[in-house]
Amino acid sequence: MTILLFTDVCLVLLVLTIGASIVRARDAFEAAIAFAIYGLLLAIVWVRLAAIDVALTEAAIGGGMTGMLLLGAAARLRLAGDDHIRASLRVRLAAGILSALVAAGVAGAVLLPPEVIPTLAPKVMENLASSGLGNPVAGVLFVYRALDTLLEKVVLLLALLGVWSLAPDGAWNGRPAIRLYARLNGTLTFLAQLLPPIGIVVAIYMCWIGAKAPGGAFQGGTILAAMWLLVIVAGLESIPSIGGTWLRIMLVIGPVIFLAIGTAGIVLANAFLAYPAGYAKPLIVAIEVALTLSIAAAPGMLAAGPPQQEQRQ
Amino acid sequence: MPGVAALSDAAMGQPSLLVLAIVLPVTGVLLSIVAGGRYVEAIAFVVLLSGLVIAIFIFDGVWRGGRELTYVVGGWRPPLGIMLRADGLSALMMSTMAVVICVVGVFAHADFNSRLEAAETRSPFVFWIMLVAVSGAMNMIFLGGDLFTLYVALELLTFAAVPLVCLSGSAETIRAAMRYLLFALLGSILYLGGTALLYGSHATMDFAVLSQQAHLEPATLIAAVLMTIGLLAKTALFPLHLWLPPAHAGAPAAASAILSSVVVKGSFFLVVRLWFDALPGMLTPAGAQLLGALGASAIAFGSVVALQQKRLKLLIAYSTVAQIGYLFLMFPIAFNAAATPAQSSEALTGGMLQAMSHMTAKAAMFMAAGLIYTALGHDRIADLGGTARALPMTMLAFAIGGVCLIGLPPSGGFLAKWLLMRAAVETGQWPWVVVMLAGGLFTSGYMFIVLSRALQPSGEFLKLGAALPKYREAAALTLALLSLLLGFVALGPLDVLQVGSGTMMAAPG
Amino acid sequence: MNSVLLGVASFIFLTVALGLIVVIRRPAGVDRLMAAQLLGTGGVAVLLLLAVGTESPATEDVALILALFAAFAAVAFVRDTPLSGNSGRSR
Amino acid sequence: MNALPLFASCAAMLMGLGLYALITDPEPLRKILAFNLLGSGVFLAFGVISRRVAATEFEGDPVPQAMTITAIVVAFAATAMAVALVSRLVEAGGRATVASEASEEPDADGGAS
Amino acid sequence: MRLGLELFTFFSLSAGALFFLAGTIGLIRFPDALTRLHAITKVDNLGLGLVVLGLVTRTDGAVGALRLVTIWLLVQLSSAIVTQLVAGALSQQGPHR
Repeated sequence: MTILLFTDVCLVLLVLTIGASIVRARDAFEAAIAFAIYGLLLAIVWVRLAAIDVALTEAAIGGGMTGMLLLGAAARLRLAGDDHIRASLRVRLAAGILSALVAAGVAGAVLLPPEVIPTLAPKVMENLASSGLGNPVAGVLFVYRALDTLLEKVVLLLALLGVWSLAPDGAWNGRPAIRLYARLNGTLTFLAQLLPPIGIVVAIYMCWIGAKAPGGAFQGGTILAAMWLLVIVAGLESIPSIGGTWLRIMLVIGPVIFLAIGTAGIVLANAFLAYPAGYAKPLIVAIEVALTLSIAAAPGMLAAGPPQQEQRQ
Repeated sequence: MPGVAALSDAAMGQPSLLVLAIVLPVTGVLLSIVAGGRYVEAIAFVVLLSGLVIAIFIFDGVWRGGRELTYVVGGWRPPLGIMLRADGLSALMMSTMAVVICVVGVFAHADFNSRLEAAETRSPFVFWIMLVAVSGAMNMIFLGGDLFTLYVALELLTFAAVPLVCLSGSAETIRAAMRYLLFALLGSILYLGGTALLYGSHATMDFAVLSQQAHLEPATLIAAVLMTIGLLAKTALFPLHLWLPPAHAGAPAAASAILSSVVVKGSFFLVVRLWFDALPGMLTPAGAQLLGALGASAIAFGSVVALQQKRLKLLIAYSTVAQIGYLFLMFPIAFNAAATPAQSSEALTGGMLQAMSHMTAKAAMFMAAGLIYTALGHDRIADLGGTARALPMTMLAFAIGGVCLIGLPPSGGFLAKWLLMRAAVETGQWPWVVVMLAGGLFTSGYMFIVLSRALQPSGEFLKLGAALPKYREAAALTLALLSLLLGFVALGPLDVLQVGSGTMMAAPG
Repeated sequence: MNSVLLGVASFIFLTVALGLIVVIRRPAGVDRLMAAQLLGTGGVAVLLLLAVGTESPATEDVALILALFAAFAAVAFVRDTPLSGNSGRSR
Repeated sequence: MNALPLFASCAAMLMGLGLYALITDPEPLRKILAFNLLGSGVFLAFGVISRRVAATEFEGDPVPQAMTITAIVVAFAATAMAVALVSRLVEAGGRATVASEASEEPDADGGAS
Repeated sequence: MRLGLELFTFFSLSAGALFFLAGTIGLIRFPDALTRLHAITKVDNLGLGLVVLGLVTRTDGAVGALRLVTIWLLVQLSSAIVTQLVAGALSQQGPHR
């Protein structure tokens, strides 16, 4: 087991090195590639912290989607030309001191735990059986703290509206100007034909297993979103217009069903976001399925950007 | 439909009103996205009006019931679950916010009329949805009793507010929005960091549980400091105010009114909740003095810069920077070692009243400035001559708003400052009195500049670019009058603030 | 036997880490992309070994997602690499 | 054989690194990257706090894990919105810096402008 | 039989680890981008294949084994595509260091 400790030391050093290389990269594009690597590394860190649910989310969102988003933006920015200006020494010095203070404070607070470690884990486990779920993280997300999860979906939608709101006035209801793979060669097309079916299977698996083991709507939905983007980038499908009825319905279906079941809980289970006894698991699975669809649509559209005037194909 | 539900529920007098105050705006947002542009305004009006009704019922319940309303979400009590809580603070703030947002909605009708268009258009669609989202996020902030839920609510508020900043789409406003977003993100991530540390020490996110468990120890203190810095960045307290003036001055008038009056109060409210309710007695006098000193600097800086502004909207935005400073003067007064619980509570009351007065007055002033801009086609202060004659109602609204900001009786601003000053004098903290008086002088200064210009006769006949619908002027005037009349809440509803604020009295200082 | 698995996992991780640290210092974007690819393959191997070695089958799912997303950085990269004009990036 | 203090320091250092870059780097896109670094530090702090429970009978505390998942999704949404703003800023012409006038650069302690 | 399986696993994993080492050395030492690309995609994939082969004996039942092989195939696929795409991008970009 000491060998794992040694590996952990190396893992942490590597994370810090890559993190520093993001900050020190010469231009934003290199920094963005380094960030994609960083996201993958973090997934391994989360595995080492025994937080598999988070590792899955980090691998899909941090490594996959955010990396893609930032790479695209960095490339656009590079085309526009960017000159790296640096902050003055005074600013850097003050920022350094401030950051060091924050880091030291957080380190102090996390490194010196109370004698008795406070935790809600026993309470979560105690009550988990009544919901029929086997995955405690899903229990927290959909039973005890379902309000957070519901609101977070609305946050996602508002961010999407915020992105859309950056469209030029005439382009509302147009299609997002996602950058396509410009060269016509069969390689990417091949990938875009082969990978999505596998991805869909994996996504369904993630969504299905989420109730009893690590996984769930977030991870499944993000995989679907990535597959969708792949197909679009390869030019096999065109991206829907932001005014499309189906797209709008897809976007809200998850939160709507979540909200509907939650509101029904007021009548059926005496509290908002409570589930009637015995029906918790099927209801949560229904919510997860609907959320998977919405999550597939929202991050995909978020990554695609605001609609554009000329509809580039 | 939602309105009907609201009424029937309210009739039952259930605490499920608290849930409704959050569910309704969320439903509104979801429905608007599907229903599309033509219906968003109608949906927004239904939601905002029902929100007002709900807020009034909650206020009524808290005031007359004399105890806080609580709702356990999902039937899981804290620390495992989430509890919604409406005490005096939240009831009063919620009602004020609901009134302001409804009136601003009426005002915005002319700018963002969605029903006329055949197809969905960008700015009405975004504006109305974001307005509803702001009301939902603020309700969540007022009612939330859980630090992490409040983090999500803060993000909800940020993502609703940023698009409002750059609604016009010009490069300048997009830059302002970018800057705002970066500050807001920094703020929320620091807040989240503090939340993590607090969970690490206490395994709960609930205010009530925390207030019983937390005691002065390093991890809790570091957490609270991180959260406070984050919230201050979102509230734009000096020196973290840099994002505010361009963002608030560049937005459309209705959006400016919401951003300046309502949105900054969200994070401010959380600062109050954190130190008064979640971690009572943990703000050391030195820390409180620091917050007060930042507030005083904000008053000085904001006022001085406001005096130099050439454009009306920027002047109002810098005045917001200064007025935010006032909000933080209550901390040193309330958390003074010499303060009795009654005096602390008086300072808290003064501070919250200041927040409410600023909410109404600043919304009125931004709406008035927007009307002036619409009518004249510019908002250069130097060329305002003749405006008072051409737009008497608008200028009156602006002036009354200014009266409230200066703190002349009988305005809410007067009562707020009077309460704060009395508490300061009683606890022997003269410097804060001087700061408040000096701030009032500064405020009179920039109000005088604007009003004297507006009252001057113009050289030639003032040509109005557009005729102003009367209801828009009336909207601005309504909020201005409300800010003026807020001083009368001392006669009654103000003691609602005592409801549920018992925890903070446990150990002041 | 499990310690053998964990030992191999550590070894592979170290070689990958070594490669990453060297490659990340190189200026060309392509090299960074290769670092991503290296971590993709090596990371999957490490995660699979950890999954079996620590008897936590869910870790295999992380490897699965990593494998699924391994190609995405590359797709984004070739899509976004400005090819025409100056290729200053490669020096 | 406890590697937890290691990850705790890592979380703190990432927060420091991200905060430093967020304040000092003038390019908005790199500020966004820095924000993500800072965020990952905060998330890891959650992870360490969750993992501290391993001393007892549990693998980890699910509550911080669930909150981290929520926060990761929110951070992604924030990143997407910020990226869209930067791209629009570049399109709308002009340099992609956040400062409106070069002279008006904020002071050191001015935070993230 | 058991010992034989364990030995098989041991050698398979060791060989896999060595291939990873070889891939990394290639990535570090090879002079130009295209050959480096060779090193990491081909050699590392072989290494992963050997690791998977070694692990297959340790999983319970066919489903676990199938999952491992699927993951390996997935990495194979993406490696092949990445090689193609990057090589294409490089060749359009002209000679490299």
